[in-house]
Amino acid sequence: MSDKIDSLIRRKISRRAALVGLSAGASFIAMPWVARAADDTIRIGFPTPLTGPYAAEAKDQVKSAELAVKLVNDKGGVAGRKVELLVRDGKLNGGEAATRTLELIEKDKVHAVVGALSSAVQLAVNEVTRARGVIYVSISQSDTINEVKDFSKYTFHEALNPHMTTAAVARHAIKKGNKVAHLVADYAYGHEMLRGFKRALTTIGAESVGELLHPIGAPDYSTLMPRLRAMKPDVLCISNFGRDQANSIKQAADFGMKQQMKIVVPVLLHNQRLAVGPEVFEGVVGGANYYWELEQQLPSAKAFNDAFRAANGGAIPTDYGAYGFTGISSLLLAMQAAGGPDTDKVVAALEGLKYDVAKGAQHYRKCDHQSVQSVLVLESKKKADMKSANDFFKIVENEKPSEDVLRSCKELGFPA
Amino acid sequence: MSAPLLAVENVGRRFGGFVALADVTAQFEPGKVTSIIGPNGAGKSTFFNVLSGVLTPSSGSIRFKGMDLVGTRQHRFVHLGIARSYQITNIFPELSVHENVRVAAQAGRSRYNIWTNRNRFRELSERADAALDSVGLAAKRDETAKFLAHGQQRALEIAIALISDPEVLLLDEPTAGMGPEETKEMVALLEKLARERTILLVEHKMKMILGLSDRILVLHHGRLIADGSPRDIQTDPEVRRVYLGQNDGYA
Amino acid sequence: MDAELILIQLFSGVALGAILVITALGLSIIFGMLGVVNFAHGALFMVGAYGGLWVASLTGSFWWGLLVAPIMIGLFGMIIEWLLVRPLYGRSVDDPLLLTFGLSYVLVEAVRIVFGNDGIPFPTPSQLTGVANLGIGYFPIYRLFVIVVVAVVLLLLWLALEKTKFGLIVRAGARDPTIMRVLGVNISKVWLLVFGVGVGLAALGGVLAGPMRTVNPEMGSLVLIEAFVVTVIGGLGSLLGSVVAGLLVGIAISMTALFAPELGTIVMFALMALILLVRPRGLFGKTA
Amino acid sequence: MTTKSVPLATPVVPAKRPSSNLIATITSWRVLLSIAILCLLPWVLPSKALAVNVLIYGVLAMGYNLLFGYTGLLSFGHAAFFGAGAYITGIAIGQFGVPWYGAVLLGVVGGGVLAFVIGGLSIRTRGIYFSMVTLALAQLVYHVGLQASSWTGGENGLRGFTVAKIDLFGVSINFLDPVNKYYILMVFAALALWFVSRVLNSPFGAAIEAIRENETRARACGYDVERTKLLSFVLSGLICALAGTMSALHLAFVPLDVLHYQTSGMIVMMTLLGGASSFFGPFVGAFAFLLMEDVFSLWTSHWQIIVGSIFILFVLFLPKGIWGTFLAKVIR
Repeated sequence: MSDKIDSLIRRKISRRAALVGLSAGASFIAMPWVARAADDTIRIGFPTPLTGPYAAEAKDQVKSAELAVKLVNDKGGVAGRKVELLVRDGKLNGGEAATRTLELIEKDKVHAVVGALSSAVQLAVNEVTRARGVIYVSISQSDTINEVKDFSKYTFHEALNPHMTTAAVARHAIKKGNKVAHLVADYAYGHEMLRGFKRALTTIGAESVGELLHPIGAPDYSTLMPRLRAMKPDVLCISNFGRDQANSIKQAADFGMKQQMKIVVPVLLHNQRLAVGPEVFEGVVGGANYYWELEQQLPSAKAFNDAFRAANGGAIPTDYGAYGFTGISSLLLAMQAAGGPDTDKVVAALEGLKYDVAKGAQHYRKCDHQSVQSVLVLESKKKADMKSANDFFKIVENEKPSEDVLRSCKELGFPA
Repeated sequence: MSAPLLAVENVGRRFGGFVALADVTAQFEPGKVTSIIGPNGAGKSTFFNVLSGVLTPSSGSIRFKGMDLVGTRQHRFVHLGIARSYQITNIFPELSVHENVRVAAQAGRSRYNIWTNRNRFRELSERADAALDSVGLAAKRDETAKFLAHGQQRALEIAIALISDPEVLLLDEPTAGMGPEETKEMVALLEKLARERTILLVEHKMKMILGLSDRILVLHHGRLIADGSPRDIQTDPEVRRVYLGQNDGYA
Repeated sequence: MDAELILIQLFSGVALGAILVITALGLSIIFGMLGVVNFAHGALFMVGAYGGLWVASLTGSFWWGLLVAPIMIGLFGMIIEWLLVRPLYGRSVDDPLLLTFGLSYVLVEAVRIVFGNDGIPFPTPSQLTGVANLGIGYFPIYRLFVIVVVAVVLLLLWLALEKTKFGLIVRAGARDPTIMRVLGVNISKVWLLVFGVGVGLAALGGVLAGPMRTVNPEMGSLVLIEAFVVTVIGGLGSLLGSVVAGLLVGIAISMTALFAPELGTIVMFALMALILLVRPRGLFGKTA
Repeated sequence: MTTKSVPLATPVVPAKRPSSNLIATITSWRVLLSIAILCLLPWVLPSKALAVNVLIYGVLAMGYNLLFGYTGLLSFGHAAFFGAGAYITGIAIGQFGVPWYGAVLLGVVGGGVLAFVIGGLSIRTRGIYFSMVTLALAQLVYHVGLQASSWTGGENGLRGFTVAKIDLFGVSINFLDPVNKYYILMVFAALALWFVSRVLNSPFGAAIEAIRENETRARACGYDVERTKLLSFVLSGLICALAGTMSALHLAFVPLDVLHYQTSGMIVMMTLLGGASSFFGPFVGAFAFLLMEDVFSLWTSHWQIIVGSIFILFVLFLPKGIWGTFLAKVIR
């Protein structure tokens, strides 16, 4: 009897000991919120989803953004003032990101905000900065944010938008007379991409033979494949984002769809290609804001890549990562031109800015503050054709920047 | 003979294919103690559950003061005047002894008041104290109910049942699990209650039943096989055969 | 809409149902036998996929991954039971729920630290690549293979529960643990094993899902919900219920895809709400 | 819950009484005490936005706890009421030009109506089935939020209803100022605290506790258990909707995530962390949860492993939650 009790106690103790060991690391509580000294540092807030499904993209963005800040500080900062980047985790949740943005503005007294990695989060941040007259450079894709309803004179859109990418991709991947089927994520961003494709198809003279919507974040697309196949399309446009893109392309490939049709996406995502491998993505065509092999065409891309490689142990910058660089760089260039972080002066400087920091000439359109820039059309390479581990894509086309590829100011609701 | 307070007529209850209660007819007059006995599985608990609204009878009718109770929801039974206790102690374990009874008293008058402080209803509190006093728990008033001794918890349950001042009190084995001392106290309490109310009692302790009851019903396989005074029941050959024959130690 | 499309759609539903069944089984077993709401089920499913991938990359064979990873993670599940869940027996059901919720955070983040935030490619085993022509349409061979595996696992589970002494003990123990103690059965060993098997099944689901979906740290979060829905529709503690419910949900999703595929996720919840409103304990749940 | 067939002449545990007068005093002054603490909050927390979140999620968890801690019903669907409050407020202000106070009222009432519908449908199921029905119905609400995008903004979230100024009794207050915003929203929180405190002290408060303790007995005492539960569900929904309206006013934005089941999960976890079935518990839980996230996410992007470990340790060693454990210590 006493043996039993004894062993019971011993077991209890050992379990407890194991738990204490397990939790030793967790018990440490840090207090990182120290009062910020009122110095003349220029502070830029950078909310990005460091946790959640886009964490990999977010981390690339942070690396690129930090690089942009470092390059400026190495040259003595902006108007002699050091620049500091304050990275916050927005958790891919509009509420969280808005809260972090409020903290950045109210507590950290940032001079501008750059960031966000989803349409919803971007609009949330925009709502906060707009009400408080804070400069915001958005680096996430959306058509909605270009429209007059969400316009803020303090907000600038560094990222491409679905209208631009679908048009560019369609021009180079879809031919006149092609039959096109659509697989679309059922939310605003998905609908925007679908709308973009359909417009482009009309221009090209191709025919839409059907569209299927799927719930966002769906892990399984098997029940959609028979219907997509039954449409007998030449091209399948998959208008979704992130993991949905990887999952749906992978399952389309599993169902043997690629033998019958070409798969086209609005944005060909670097990290999703990384996540599922070359076999799955082989032959898929899609748009992009940046691809590292642009360095063969452009000196600014070469400079950006080299600086990035030096700072990150030889790694190459990714598509979404590049947004962090171009977004911060344009803002800092404008601040430089304005002679400091004064909001109105910086807004004026941004509106007049012409810059080429990584991907050729760019400028912000006057009416909606959309960055007019080149659009890349990429095709995913066969494994056999890859020259290096990072050699994912072939550049099919580098469309020159032009306001003509954007929706007109009038269509967006701006006074002519 | 006074008019029946509670009358059941041809009451039956089935669970799927199993007949737990079949065709029971009986009347209960006011102020009498009636015991319901029978071997395990005889249908006593089902009968009680039907009488207290926990179960709806599959057939037959139950009339209380002329009202048909079939289909009436369980919680209404207390308000009509039929209260019960359970075979397994059924109290509010984390509440204080006083609150156990007070909350039961409150069910009679204030169920959905979300605004007044409950302590304003002084009368409820006083009634609860009186009920505790009558079952001998006044001294334990502020203790958490789960810490009471078993016999005290059974007494508390009776206080809970009593607080609605029911005309009919259904007691399901009030002395279950009690030692001789506690049983004696409980019997004294029941004798006191029997003076004022109509009591239906399910019990196993035969000596106690014979001493307390005015009348005894015997159930077997869901059927009523005997109904009469304690003396009649003791001599009933049918009862002796099915029940006393397999005597397993009644006092 | 032609009959062929409806038939292939029905078949897709059954195939999807098989996947849902395998994801729900582990949750159902732990829930049914131990009364523990395992919120880490989805995370363990994900750990299973990574485990399978890891073993497969070490051995160079998917088959070793399929065999070894679930056992490995099942053993890990036993450690979890012994270290974390066991102290909670007899406490309120909220406690294991909260604990496993915390555990799921830890597991997901641990995988992120070890394997990174990006997904990892999990190639389909070369023997099972390609599509088969079923006469009514084309279907990936790998998915057909999954249906077979699910059927085999179900058969083995059924045999273990219905035809062995262990199964008898487990079923009796689920009903009344005190009886088992009275009979001198060491119930804690049984529970340890049941928990291990449940976690192993979650991991098996993960390995099987690997070649069909992208493998990433968040792949378990929706799986947890799906598994819950299937388990609850079937009725807690009913193996048969989980199987029927899994197929039912799969077919409901595939039939929805015929006219409104965007309702694919919500239809599962609508079905659950509907079934529980009509049968408050699920299809095969025991009545009180 | 019941002691079956064990004849016990003496109690197992010697009965003990909460002898501490401190607890009694705290209880009778609990509303004023909470308000006093809330007044200090923005000055001790790292940011005002975080302090406002403590208000919002504190009210949310408190409303939830009325159902969970006091009535004993584990709902996984309370995001629906939080979201309903937020959406209705935002839509009322942004699309109908309703003044902010009217919008708040509409939000609360709307959340209550939704709670009546969801509660009415789910209240008859029990245990984990109840949890799952509430989850399923809340998911349907999520779906409506996603699909009715012309009203709700869909996945992009509801925007365009920034309340920049609060006009009250002829005074115009700058609502964008974090301190002003905090204290205005604190008034809502104070009202909610007062309301919940009164409900808990009322006869109804006694009734729901009785139902949590022993549903069978409560019914046998004459309580209509279903109706009482439904009323508790609706009251809980009202408070959660109030939290939603506060969130809408605070962010001037309603993300679709407010309706997501993860929000429901977070409410449960906050409540359990602080300690269910105690008045202060949910507030303490919300405070601890948010502070943890805020602090750790600044410190490392792997903050979830720390938060997860803390949960595990809490369940193992402090199962009554922060406040519950504190209370137990004081009483002893």
